[in-house]
Amino acid sequence: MSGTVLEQHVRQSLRRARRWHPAELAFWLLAAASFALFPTRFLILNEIAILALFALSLDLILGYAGIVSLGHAAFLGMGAYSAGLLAKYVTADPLAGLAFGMATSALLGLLTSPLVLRGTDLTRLMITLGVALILYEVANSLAWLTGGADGLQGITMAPIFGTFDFDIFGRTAYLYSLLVLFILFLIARRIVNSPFGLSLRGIRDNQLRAAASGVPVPWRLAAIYALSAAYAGAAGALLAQTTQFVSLDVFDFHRSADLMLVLIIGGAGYLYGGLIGAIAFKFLQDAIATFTPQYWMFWIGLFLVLFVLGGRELIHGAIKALVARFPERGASS
Amino acid sequence: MSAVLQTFNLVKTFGGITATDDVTFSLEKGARHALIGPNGAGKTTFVNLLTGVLRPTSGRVSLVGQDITGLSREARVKRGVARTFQINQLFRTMTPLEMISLVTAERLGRGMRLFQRLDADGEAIAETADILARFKLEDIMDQRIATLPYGKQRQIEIAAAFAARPSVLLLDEPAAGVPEAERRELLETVAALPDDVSVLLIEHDMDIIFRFATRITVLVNGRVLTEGEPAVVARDAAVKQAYLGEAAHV
Amino acid sequence: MSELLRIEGLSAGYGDALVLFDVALSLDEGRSLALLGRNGVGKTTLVNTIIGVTRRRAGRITFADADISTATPEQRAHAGIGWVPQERNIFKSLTVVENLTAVARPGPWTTERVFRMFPRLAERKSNLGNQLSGGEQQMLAIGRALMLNPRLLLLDEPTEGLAPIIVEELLAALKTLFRDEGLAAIVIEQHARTILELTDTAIVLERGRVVLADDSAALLREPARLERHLGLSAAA
Amino acid sequence: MTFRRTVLKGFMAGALAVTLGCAAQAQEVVKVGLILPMTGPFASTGRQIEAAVKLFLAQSGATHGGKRLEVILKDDTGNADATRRIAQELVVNDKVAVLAGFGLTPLAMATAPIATQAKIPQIVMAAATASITEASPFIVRTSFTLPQASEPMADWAWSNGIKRVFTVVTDYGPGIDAETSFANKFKAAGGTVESVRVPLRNPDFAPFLQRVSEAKPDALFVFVPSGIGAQFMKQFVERGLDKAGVKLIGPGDVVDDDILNGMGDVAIGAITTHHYSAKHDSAANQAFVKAFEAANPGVRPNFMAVGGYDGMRLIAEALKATNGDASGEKLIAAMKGASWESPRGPITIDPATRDIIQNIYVRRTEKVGSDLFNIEFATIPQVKDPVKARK
Amino acid sequence: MLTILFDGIAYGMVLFVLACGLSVTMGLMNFVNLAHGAFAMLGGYVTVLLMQRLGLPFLASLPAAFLAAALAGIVLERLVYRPMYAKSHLDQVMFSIGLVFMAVAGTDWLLGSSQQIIQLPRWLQGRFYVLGVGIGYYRLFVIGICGLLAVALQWGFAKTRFGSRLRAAVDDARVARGLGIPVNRLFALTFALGSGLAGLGGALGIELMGLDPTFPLKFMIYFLIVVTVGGTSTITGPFLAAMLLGVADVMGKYLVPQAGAFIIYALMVILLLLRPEGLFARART
Repeated sequence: MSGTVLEQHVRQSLRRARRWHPAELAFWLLAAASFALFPTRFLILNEIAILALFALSLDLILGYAGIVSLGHAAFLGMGAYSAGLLAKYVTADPLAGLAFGMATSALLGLLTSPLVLRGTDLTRLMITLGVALILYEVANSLAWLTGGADGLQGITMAPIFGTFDFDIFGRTAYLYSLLVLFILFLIARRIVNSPFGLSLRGIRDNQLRAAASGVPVPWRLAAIYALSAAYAGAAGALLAQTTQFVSLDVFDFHRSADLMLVLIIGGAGYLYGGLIGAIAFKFLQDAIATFTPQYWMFWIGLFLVLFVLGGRELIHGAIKALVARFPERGASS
Repeated sequence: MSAVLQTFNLVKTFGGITATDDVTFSLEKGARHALIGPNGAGKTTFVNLLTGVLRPTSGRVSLVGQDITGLSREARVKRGVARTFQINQLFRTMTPLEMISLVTAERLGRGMRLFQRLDADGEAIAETADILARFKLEDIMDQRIATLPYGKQRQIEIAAAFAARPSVLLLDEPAAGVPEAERRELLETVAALPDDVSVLLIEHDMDIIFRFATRITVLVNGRVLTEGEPAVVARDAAVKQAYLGEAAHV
Repeated sequence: MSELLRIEGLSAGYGDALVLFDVALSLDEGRSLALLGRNGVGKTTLVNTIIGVTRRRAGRITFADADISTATPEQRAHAGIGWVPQERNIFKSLTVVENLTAVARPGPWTTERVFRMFPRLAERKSNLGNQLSGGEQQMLAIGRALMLNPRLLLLDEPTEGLAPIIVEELLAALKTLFRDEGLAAIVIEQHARTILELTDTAIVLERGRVVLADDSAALLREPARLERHLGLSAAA
Repeated sequence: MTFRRTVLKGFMAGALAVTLGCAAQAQEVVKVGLILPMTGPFASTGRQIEAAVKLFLAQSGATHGGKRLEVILKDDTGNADATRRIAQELVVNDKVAVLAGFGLTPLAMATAPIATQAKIPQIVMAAATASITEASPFIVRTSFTLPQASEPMADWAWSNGIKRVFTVVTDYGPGIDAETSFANKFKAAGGTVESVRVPLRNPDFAPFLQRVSEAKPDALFVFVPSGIGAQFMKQFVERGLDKAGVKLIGPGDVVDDDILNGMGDVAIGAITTHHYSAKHDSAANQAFVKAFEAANPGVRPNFMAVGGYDGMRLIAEALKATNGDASGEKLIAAMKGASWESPRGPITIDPATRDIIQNIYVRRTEKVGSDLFNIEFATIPQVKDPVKARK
Repeated sequence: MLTILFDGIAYGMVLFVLACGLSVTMGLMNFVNLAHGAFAMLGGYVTVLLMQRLGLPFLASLPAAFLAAALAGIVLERLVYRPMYAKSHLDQVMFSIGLVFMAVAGTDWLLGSSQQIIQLPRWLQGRFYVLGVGIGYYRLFVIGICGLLAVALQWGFAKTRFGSRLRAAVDDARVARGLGIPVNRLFALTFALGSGLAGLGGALGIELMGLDPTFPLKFMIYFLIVVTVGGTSTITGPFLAAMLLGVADVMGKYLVPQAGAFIIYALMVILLLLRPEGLFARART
């Protein structure tokens, strides 16, 4: 192979890696179509979109940089309270709230990133968990600001762009969340396919080699941790704005634990895992809770156990098979 | 010839044990220099001191006359000290193309570009293609590294170090664990490294040492026992003794 | 004399890396074998494969007429293989006595007998494993393996990094074990000549293959053969 | 008992599924969305209310004002976000005419905007923070408010020679309500009050009780959510506070009928002010308790149950009054001023505040036969929520 | 003040008995078992049922709690835990959370969701005073039992052959196996013992921590704190960590009630930052 021919091949190969797979297009078309297909399910769809964004945020650090966290709710909560408080006391504009929630969470992520750069996975799990629990207690004790255990009441949101009002059917809410999810997904997709994203995967695969290749590991990890925090903050802001209510629950342990389940169900490290996991988890939970409102936890638990014991291959195999159904487009594109 | 990488009176102690004991060493430009010694002689510690994994207890490391003793691992890589590992340290879920692209992108300072498209960076692509061709990885560039044969993985290990465009390349037992069938190709790779790269070879395999090395340093108990041309060192009585253990006096 | 250990067509390594290729050897009851070769040729891998802590890819290991190729390390130890690992790996939170009793199996070797063999250990009975000097650790590692009352002893570089006086003490002990006790053993040693004087036979590994196998005495008589494989000259 | 209860539950779930199935065709059905914490730490609240709601429907039939009432039960696990989402879904998808349940204050508060937006009555059957009914003009309460139950305690305490009181309350809306209303009233009367608040999620009362023990007050005023009262009582006695002469007073939550019997003798002697006791001496109550225990063997109805029972009755009565017109404004109008003899005594829905007006009883926990009961010995008739009454 | 210290010690003691099994299994097999609390809950419920349904005295039900949980430990270890050892920590976390969920919902289904209450024998009720320090009989009893257990465990771990084999396996499982120590069997036994102790702790803790189906979730974090802060290679580490946690928690609530649970979480984060391997861990090999 002559040099220029090889360069062409390299270029094509790199392009192929970031090119849109038909299954991806189908996924988003379906997401858009859900808007028309399930007009009575906007509320749960909205929750799914928010959970998906939250899971996407965890995927950025777990799937792409190998940082485990059992306290990601810290950033969700930070975003939710920031957006909620901004709406209550400063401006009811949703986009301002979204930006503010992302900014405060990113800042928190940056500040706490030194805590997660050391130690084993286990200490990391405990430290992230501890940070989230501390924030829970802080939010609880700042009752004059946050409403404490009663939750932050009295948030009313202005219409988006001054035109689209949040309605009781959740139509605007879902559209808003879905759009934010899609845009942030596009950005994430771009980032993980950039040199920066590649260096993160390198760190995840092998820190020793990454450092030996000139990658400043701690800085990169801090950067992605803050970015991931911003994404979680966005999810929190969406949650606060579309439900117009924030409770301490956003900091709670089960948020982080559920999130982990979601990502594990969908599979980490390819961006769609969190989205698929969110859909599966919410519908599963909703379905089980409908037929047994008191004991849904048992079935979720059983599902988890079976999933880890061998069901994972089945589910991920099914996803792969589904994706493989779509014809691969020619190399010309 | 001039020295590229030098150490001056390098000492490293762990607790009461002196792993590197007053080592003054010099790697000439374009050298093929072998570092040998029995188990526990302190070769690994020495390499870790050169690459910045460890900080010396005392002494200095310098690269083309500049002191790099206090620099981090990444900073040394940027200055031109790259290494391979005795046990493969690869990005196993990536393809060779991705792994080389990563190193190239870092070298070109693209690492913090969040929105750059990899396939839009002509300079990086040209360099990546060059490395792939040089290490004969074109045909397998799109396969997952973890699925490749061990010999190929070894080759990628060297290619990845080389992709950082080092002036000094430390090869730690490049052929270790490679089956006979894939060995020849690997050795050809080592032979084909360009002359302007200075190579420090940590090896036990005498075949490889005699084939490549123009100079040998023998490390025993953290100290330099002797240094010289291969043929001379091979005849050295003290070295023989260190390796074969005749009498018990030093 | 009957055959105690037989290895045929053995290939093994760690993870993806393959270190041993098609190794064969045989050892009779009561005989000792020196395992020689330069650094990184697979000596330790061979010993570790015999005890069962590496990844075996092919081949058969027969010990005392039983195929132990797929047996767990515990089963091999119980079958009568005593292992002195390369890094000694003394259990650091156990005292000297505990290191011995924790692995003890019934037989003539007892703590008292180990202490008779290594009086230094007796003085440090209640010290923790990580408070011992290198030489003491090595003695303890050997004593610990003996407490299993093995039929075969695997010694991985027993003299590495030790002061000459300790080395002499250890070699004397090994000599007693091999010659007087008639314990079968495989010894890895970098200092070929020292160990050849103690062992009956020897094999030399190079790049994971057996390249030389002969009586120890014969090798001692012909240093050039040894040097070709072990010294600093090109092999090919 | 549990197995039978489980079977019953299974049956109910089946019935629920059937009713859901035929919901589409029934024009004459009025749906009530019942949102309760059925799992999690406040599950007992949900179970009591659910049982009482079912009891009411079983007793008085499902048809009122020509419409058939149909209950859709949902579990919000005590999580406000879930409550709100479920409420919204019930309104949008299931087209419920009434929302009911709400085990905790945050859950009720989170749902208030939905009720307002959808113009649907929200019947609060449990949550007891005073301000809830102000969150939406569509909220009606059939439980009680903590100031309503706590202020009478201040009067009783002061007139029974108690001068210094230490308050221990759970640190959330109802607890703070109880603390402030009691403390203000008691201080106004001339007493002194010291206060400490216990976090909602708290495994051990020892440190808080120790402070009380050192302060040596005349009485300890306590509010903890129903359910953890037993633990509190035991530790109160274990710490020897009873022997030190500290009287235990408070609203009735701590000696909840549901768990009172399990507390053992430690509970004896506690003086509480509350709106309901399973031992309330009236024919209506005896019938209620008997029917409840028959349907739920081994479970004694508590004040949550009576809130649920009356809440369901309120819906039925309103529907009757509107002749089956289930529009929200009409129903709310019909509910205002509704009044009847409840198992707890006479009650009225205050037309001005939509909060409940009821008798508050002073009770002492005593042993009757082998069982513990709260025996009422004084009545403060027709108490309005004092917070709103002052406005 | 001293009374509070005493209370904190009792609380810490129970935490230790509850968590020590988790710490040993974590150290030995590097297995993160978040479902440990489920065994504690089992012990608690066994006690409650025996006392309420069969009228057994409190003391007699304690060994039963231990045995039931230990038995459950053996069975579950054999049936479902074995395949998990080789999996990643994350998988283990997911798996054991699944088990917790099942235990929580299953218990709720069988026995209802309410707080369980037991009647202590009369001689364990109340308190006495020594130099003005109020000492509860039950807490004293708990300290006595748990103290004895701690001493017995320390003795068993430090002085018996079982203990030395166990320590050897924790130190270096590979070499231990190569020297004939049956690591898997040791682990199964330890797992059973740890589960049994959790069951006993659950029984003893009914009075101090309460018992309802959410118990394993509520206290999971506490157990993990004890184990991560105390390290996994000794008995004394988790013991001191549990005492520290118990005392800090109780004292914190006493001295600054408004800070609530904040103190222990902050303490945990700080300790883990200072000593990522655990407060009392030895240097890694």
